Amino acid sequence: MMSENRPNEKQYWFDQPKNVKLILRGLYVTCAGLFLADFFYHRHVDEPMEKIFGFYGIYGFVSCVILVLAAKEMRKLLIRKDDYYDSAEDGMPGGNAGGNPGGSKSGGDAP
Amino acid sequence: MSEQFGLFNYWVVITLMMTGFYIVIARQNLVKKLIGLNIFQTSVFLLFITMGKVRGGTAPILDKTIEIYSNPLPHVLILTAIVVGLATTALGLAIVVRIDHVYETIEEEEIHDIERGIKR
Amino acid sequence: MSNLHPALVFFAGALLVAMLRGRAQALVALLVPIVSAWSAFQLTAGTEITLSIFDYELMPFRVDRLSLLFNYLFHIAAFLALLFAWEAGDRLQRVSGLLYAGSALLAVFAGDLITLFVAWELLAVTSVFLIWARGTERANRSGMRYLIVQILSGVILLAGAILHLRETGSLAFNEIGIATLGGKLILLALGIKAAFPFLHSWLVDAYPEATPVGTVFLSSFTTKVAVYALARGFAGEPILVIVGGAMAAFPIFFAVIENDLRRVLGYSMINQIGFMVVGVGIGTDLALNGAVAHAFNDVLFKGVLMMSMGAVLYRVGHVNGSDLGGLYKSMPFTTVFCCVGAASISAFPLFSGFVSKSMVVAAVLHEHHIVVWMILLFASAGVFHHAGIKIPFFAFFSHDSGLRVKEAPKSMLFAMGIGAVLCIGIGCFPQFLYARLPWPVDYVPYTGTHVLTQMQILFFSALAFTWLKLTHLYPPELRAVHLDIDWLYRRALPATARGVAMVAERVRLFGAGLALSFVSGLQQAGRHHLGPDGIFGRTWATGSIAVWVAILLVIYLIFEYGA
Amino acid sequence: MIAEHPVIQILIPLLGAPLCVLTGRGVLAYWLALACSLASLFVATRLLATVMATGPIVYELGGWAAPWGIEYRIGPLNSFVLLLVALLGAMVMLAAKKSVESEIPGDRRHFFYAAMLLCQTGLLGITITGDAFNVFVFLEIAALSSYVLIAMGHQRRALYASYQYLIMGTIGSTFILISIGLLYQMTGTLNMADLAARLPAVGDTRTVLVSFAFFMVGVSLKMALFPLHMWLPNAYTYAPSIVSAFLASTATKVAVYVMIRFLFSIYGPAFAFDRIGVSQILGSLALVGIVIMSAAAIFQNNVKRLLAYSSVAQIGYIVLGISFASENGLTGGIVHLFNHGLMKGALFLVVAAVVYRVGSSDLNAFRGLGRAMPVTMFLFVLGGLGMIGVPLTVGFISKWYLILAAIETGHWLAVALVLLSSLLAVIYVWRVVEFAYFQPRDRDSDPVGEAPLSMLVPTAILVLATIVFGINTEWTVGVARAAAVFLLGGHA
Repeated sequence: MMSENRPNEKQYWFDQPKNVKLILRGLYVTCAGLFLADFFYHRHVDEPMEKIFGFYGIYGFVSCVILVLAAKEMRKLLIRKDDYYDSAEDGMPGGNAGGNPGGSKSGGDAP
Repeated sequence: MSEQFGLFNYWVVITLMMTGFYIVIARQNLVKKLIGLNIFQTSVFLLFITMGKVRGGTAPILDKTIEIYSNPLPHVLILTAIVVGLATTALGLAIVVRIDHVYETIEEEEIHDIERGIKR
Repeated sequence: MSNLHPALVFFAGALLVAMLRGRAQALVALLVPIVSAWSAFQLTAGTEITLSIFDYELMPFRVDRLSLLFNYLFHIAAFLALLFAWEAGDRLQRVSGLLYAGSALLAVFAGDLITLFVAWELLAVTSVFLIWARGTERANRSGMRYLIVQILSGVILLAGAILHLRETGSLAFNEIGIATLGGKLILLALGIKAAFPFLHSWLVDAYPEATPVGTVFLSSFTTKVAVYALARGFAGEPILVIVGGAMAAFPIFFAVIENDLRRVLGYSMINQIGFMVVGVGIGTDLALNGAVAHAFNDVLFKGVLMMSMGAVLYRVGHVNGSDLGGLYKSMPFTTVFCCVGAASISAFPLFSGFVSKSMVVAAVLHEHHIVVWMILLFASAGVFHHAGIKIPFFAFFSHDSGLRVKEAPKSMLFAMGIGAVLCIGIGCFPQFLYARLPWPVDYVPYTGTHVLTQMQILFFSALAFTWLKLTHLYPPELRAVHLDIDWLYRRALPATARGVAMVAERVRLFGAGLALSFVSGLQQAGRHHLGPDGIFGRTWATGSIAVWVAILLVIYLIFEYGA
Repeated sequence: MIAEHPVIQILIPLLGAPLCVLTGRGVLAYWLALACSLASLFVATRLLATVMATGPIVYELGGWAAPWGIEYRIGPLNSFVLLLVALLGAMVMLAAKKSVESEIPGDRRHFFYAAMLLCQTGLLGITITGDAFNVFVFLEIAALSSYVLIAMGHQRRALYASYQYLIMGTIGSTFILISIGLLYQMTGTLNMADLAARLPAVGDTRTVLVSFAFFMVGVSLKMALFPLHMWLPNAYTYAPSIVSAFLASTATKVAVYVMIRFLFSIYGPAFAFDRIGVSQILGSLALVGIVIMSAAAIFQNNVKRLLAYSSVAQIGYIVLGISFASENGLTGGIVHLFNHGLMKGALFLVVAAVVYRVGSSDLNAFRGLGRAMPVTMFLFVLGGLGMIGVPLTVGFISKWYLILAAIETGHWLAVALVLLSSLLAVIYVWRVVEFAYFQPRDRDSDPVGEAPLSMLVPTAILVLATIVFGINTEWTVGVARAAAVFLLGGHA
């Protein structure tokens, strides 16, 4: 943490680990509360699958985990270096193909 | 006889036309190309003159004894065309002289080579 | 009661702004939307102005409830963007921003396809300068790609319009439908501007490359004009439900791994448009109202988010998630506004996204499109994940990057603040928005079930994020680009084009050689034409041109005798 | 007085030319040429107004009645083209003074202006005459003077370009002469109206077919229709800038006019389109030309050359419109003939201004000019938008009618290719814009100022015209439609 290198600097609220823990605890409690709310509140239901106990909570959690894990796998396939396109687009006809040696950094590439 | 003569003229026209055109295509020398062009144009002059000729006709002079005479109009027209051809040739040759002056050659291929050498 | 076309006010204003400099320029630019609004908010539905040019009756100005809603929206958006530009803008951006907003107004008041087409092309031509104004090499290239795609969209629209005219005999811009070829082409043109899947890459390519001000403008108009046009021309086309579902779902995968936070917002914009497209596709009053209401809200909350990222870009110089963090310490107000925008886009109750997105979801459920409904739920969770949590978290919280910058300029804070207040205002008092929706509204957003289920989804998404983060399963932000569909034209197409050009050159040489060898073969001459440094590679020699003359003559003769 | 206007139209530049030579080296030649051009423009305007108000004008030269004498016959089509030639002649001449002073040596300037006037004479003459052989004569006057003008370019390649043009131009006009000769052989007349009346009787003879083939090839060469365009890029690139501007905007257009005139009012649509089906050849050459030449324009590194290739592509549009032989197609073709003249004139004048200031028309010379010559470059951008066919410019109007005609006749490929080529136009216009606005000027190059007012004003007038006629199409489209209806009706 950079803030440790700056002893003179003002301490901010999130710099204290206990505050972060507080936030996290708040989140856990709220989630539990919302999950259990299905006991007490009778939801209006349109689809049979909505009847499942805690459906929305489970769906939200599971879909997010799947989303992130899938995206992580996808990244392995799609990731390229930061300058991938910059290096590729030289010598485009619309840009500066031939005869214009001075324009080495011209744009105007045409798909 | 005269019929064959007429046909003969058209054959000459076609031969001249092809010859002229071929020279324009095949010769590298700019003056030769112009000469080819000239031959090509001459063939057209001949075409016009031939079509103006009426069998058995004489020159179109206003004289009571003459009944059949050739159509004078194509001949007159072709005078204009000859003048145009002359102007073209003169201008073309003038340009070739200047080309010779700046490129020191009148071979088309060499001009291309020179330009390519400068361009690269 | 007024008949003044607001677009004209914007165009005139742009002209005036172009002549001013300094503070006066910024002030006049800011006054333009206000002055325009003064007359434009008095417009009443039913006003129509027709004009006859081109042998056709055109209707360049047609006011109804649908166009009025977008009229209000675009005035607000233009005002916020110009306020945001008070400090960071320059003449080029203000002028093109005004022209751009004017073009959008021209589009929503267009009563015929030709006027729509003109506005369509103007939108493209005026907005590209907002990208080029960035002045970087990447922005220049990206802007050019953007321009080509946008103009292509216009060209397709024109083709579609002409076909539509042929097929229906009318140029009026009303219900179009996809039954005819003209309708299909028009839908394709709208699809490009609305960033349909596979047609979307211009958006995530160009928006992050624009200036801080530019992106705020860009995110407000082009896509919303497209949504407007879809709602007018293609309401109830079933295909749109599927397209919209795909749009809502696929971008969130990219958003999770993307590093450039403005590009993340670009993906989330496609995701939000997905909801609107689904709404348009369902086509019931509730769904259409939801779609346009969501478009309205999206401009506001996406504007706030784009402005907050713009402010970070303005102060820090980049918006890479990998290199930000801890900015809440130095930019507290921006942080708060960003969080309001994030809460709105995530559709927290009491924030604007909730009152419009739930309309679309309810309409989907009402029509029993179960699969689409599940996709939308998934997308709702996902959008909270990447836009609601990721944006504020990586920019303002996360680990401290050590960046200590100044808080955003006051003008930017005001713009964000007004946007944030509107988000909360609409979220708490949706009736003000509902009263202006084009179709009759009979919808209550705040029922116990809605609030509870939405809270469950959102909090469990947050729980998932926390869990993944704590267990280090969450993918780190990396300085990298990720391939998207634009790879096709940025990498594959150029490579192919180079290949084709090479082949074409060979073919050309071969063809020319063939023609001449034909001639020389006949006459045993012209050998030197075929020599080692043959004449074909160079510019055409006189002889070769003459050969073409002969060839063409022969073609004509053969053709005539054949005829 | 109005009765004599047709001949005055020709006489003004024709007599002005020798006078220019006589004035010698001073600046007088310029003012004389300018006065002639403006007077010529005035007459052309009057002629068009008269034709639109009271119908075609027939003028018998020297009082000899047609078909024996030569007759000038002015209908909606050729009065429109006359106006284009006279307008561009005047605008180019307005801009010419400074540019010519920097590009042509002092001892040749009066010859230059004489040649410019002769070239105008030729082009106006081709347009105004109603006699087929007279067309050939004026064609040669215009051609010979333009060979001279091109050869005056200050680079030595101008000589070679001029030579090549001379050879090809002569072949082209000789082909046309052959065709006219063969027509005369079959009909015994040279008057166009008379020819049209007599041809149907002999339409099936081999002679007429051959004459048609020779005519089409000859005129295609003259108007640089792909693939007979190869003489054009060099000619326009190396000619003096003012000459490029004048020739690019008028010479090929007049050749297109000749084609329209022969196709519709001599051979007649029934023969040319129904009997022979020339649409197929013309249409396919036009389409291939549009796409390939637009693509070729992208790869050029000299702006004049880029514009030259774009001209060849644009000729394709005009010819495409004609090949539909429908009212909308012909209207589109004719209106584009006029519109493209305006746009290309304006763009080449911008290049002339750049050459005047920077000394080169290379793309590299355009670096940073967006800042250095803001007005000039802005005019280029506006003109370029017209080339692309952006709405509110004339380019859009022409394309609209072309696409409409293509759809009417079911030529889907044509629709697609025309739209595609608009995108190609975006790219080639963009290349110039990119260099002008996004590339810095070389640091060691001399500072450059805005173009002189004398060049800016005529350019601005032309650009303004492209926008005015892009918004208010009533006049241009009205005249073009009148001409199209007239031609399709088989009238002169």
